[in-house]
Amino acid sequence: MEALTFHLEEFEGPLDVLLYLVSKNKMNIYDIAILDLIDQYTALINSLQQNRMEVASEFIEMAARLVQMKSYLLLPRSEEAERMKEELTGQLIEYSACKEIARRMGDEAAKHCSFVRPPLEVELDNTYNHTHEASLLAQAMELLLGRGKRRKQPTQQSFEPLVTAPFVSVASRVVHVLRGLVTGKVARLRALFARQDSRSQTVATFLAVLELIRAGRIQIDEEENLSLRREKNRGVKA
Amino acid sequence: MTQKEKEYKAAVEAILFAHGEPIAAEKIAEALEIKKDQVVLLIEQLQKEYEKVDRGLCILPLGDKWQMATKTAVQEPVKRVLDNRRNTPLSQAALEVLAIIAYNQPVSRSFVEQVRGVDSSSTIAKLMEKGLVEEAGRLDLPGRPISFRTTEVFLRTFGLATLEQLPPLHSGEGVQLELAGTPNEE
Amino acid sequence: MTQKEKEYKAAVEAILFAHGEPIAAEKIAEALEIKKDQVVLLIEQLQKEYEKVDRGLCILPLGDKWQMATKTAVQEPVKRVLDNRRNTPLSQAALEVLAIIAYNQPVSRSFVEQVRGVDSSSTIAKLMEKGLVEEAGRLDLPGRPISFRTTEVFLRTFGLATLEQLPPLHSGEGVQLELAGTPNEE
Repeated sequence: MEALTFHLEEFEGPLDVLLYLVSKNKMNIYDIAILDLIDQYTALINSLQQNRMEVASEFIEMAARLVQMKSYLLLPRSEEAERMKEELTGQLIEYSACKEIARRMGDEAAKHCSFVRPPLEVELDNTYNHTHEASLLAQAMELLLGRGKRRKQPTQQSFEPLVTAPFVSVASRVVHVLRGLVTGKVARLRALFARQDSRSQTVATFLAVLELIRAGRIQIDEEENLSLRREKNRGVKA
Repeated sequence: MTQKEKEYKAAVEAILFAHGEPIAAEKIAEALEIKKDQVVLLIEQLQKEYEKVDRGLCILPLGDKWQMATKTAVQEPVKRVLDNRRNTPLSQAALEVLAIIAYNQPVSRSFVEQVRGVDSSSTIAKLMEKGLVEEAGRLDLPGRPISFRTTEVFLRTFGLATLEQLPPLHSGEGVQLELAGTPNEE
Repeated sequence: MTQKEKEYKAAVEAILFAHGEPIAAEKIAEALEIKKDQVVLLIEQLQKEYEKVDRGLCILPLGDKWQMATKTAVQEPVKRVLDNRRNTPLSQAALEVLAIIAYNQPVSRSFVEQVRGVDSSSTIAKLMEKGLVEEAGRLDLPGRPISFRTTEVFLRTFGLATLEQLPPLHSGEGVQLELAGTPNEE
């Protein structure tokens, strides 16, 4: 490991470092030698820390995630390990696509260079000349404070821009979970998962449930019954 | 006119356009690495072309400098368009910022950004340009940040006689409670 | 071309110049009290004339708006005249965030961070400051996060007329492999 020539600042975060390792080892990004990758990454972070280098929390967080993944990977046939590997691979593929697009966009930007000018300065009155209901203000404020009429259920359409990403996003599963609960189609945790679901969907659904519980929007009891939480219970400690 | 001369002419036009403010021929000559006299010749050529009725621009001599501008013949429609700029209705972002300032004034920019969770400086700038918001001195807080408040135009826009007439927030006291602990509360 | 048409053409040119920022054909039509189609025709005529080598300007289509700008061909001399500070190229981080927003808009900050695996709030703030990205209302998601979208400045910066012209995401297999390139080898 060329620890001495390695500068984290040259990378855009832990995913960038992982991609670097993938390419340096000539791994196939669709079929990563995951244990090797984990070992190299954690060794790298360790060596940097031993040299008393400042390592941003994101890199350490990733190291922790990888160590956890490794512990699962060492178990025989761990579904959790498969899931984590799948998720990380998905992230890496997505991020590498992002990098490629960013690079191409940078090239385009370098080719196109035009200058514009600010609007002509004339003695002009820019004063706003519309009138509005004052209630608009109260509405805006209450929306901001998380109250008022915001409890309109999200629609599937509002998520389309999010779910065009190649992997199942947590956001889309948030809607799915909320929808299921509101329409009564889902009452138990198990009802959210099915064998035929793709791994990334399963992972996303699970994360969505965690996210919703953390945000206090849903609750789950010992019987695995899921329910929406009433408004009043929320925001008390806000 | 040679190809090279045409390119110089194009560059002179572009420089006059992009520079905006009056610019000396020397400065243009420097950028093009040609003689000042040649620049003046090119400008005069441009001026001649711009004289045609179907052109809307002109190049004004101002002392020993030059500036691209609109012809007086077209000033009416130009004014109408610029005047219409103020007619763009408030965006959702603008309404949010306005509401935060209205209900909490005087507030600093960072207070607004904390409530909204996003950089709001350009939105505040636009509201100031529209005369809906103004500076209200500095707050007695670390860094002495500039504070903002709403204006009379704001009151007029929302049909209010005084700030007391702002519609009460549903949650009443709850709101103040939630906002407590934010940096604006001295 | 009638005298009247010539005057309209001159006015359109002057308006594009004076407005500076991108402007919709409807706005110009309103100010001139003519049809939008006629405005578009006049703009296209101007565009054609501007194509000549001895002209330094162009009229860029940006989404459903138009903006007068300098031609790429004359960028070097213009750069030399203008203060070049604001023209620092975009950083790797900025490009990544832009790519994610461009292809998924409107998106929340947390979506961007999910893809990049790293905090991106300061990069987004910088992009907003440069006018490449703007707020696009709040998403109907828990927490109602603010969403972001690209602007006309974005289109201009990348030489695009519309978002549809963004390069396709998957230009063929194998791309991903090459691009896992290393920053230090560049």
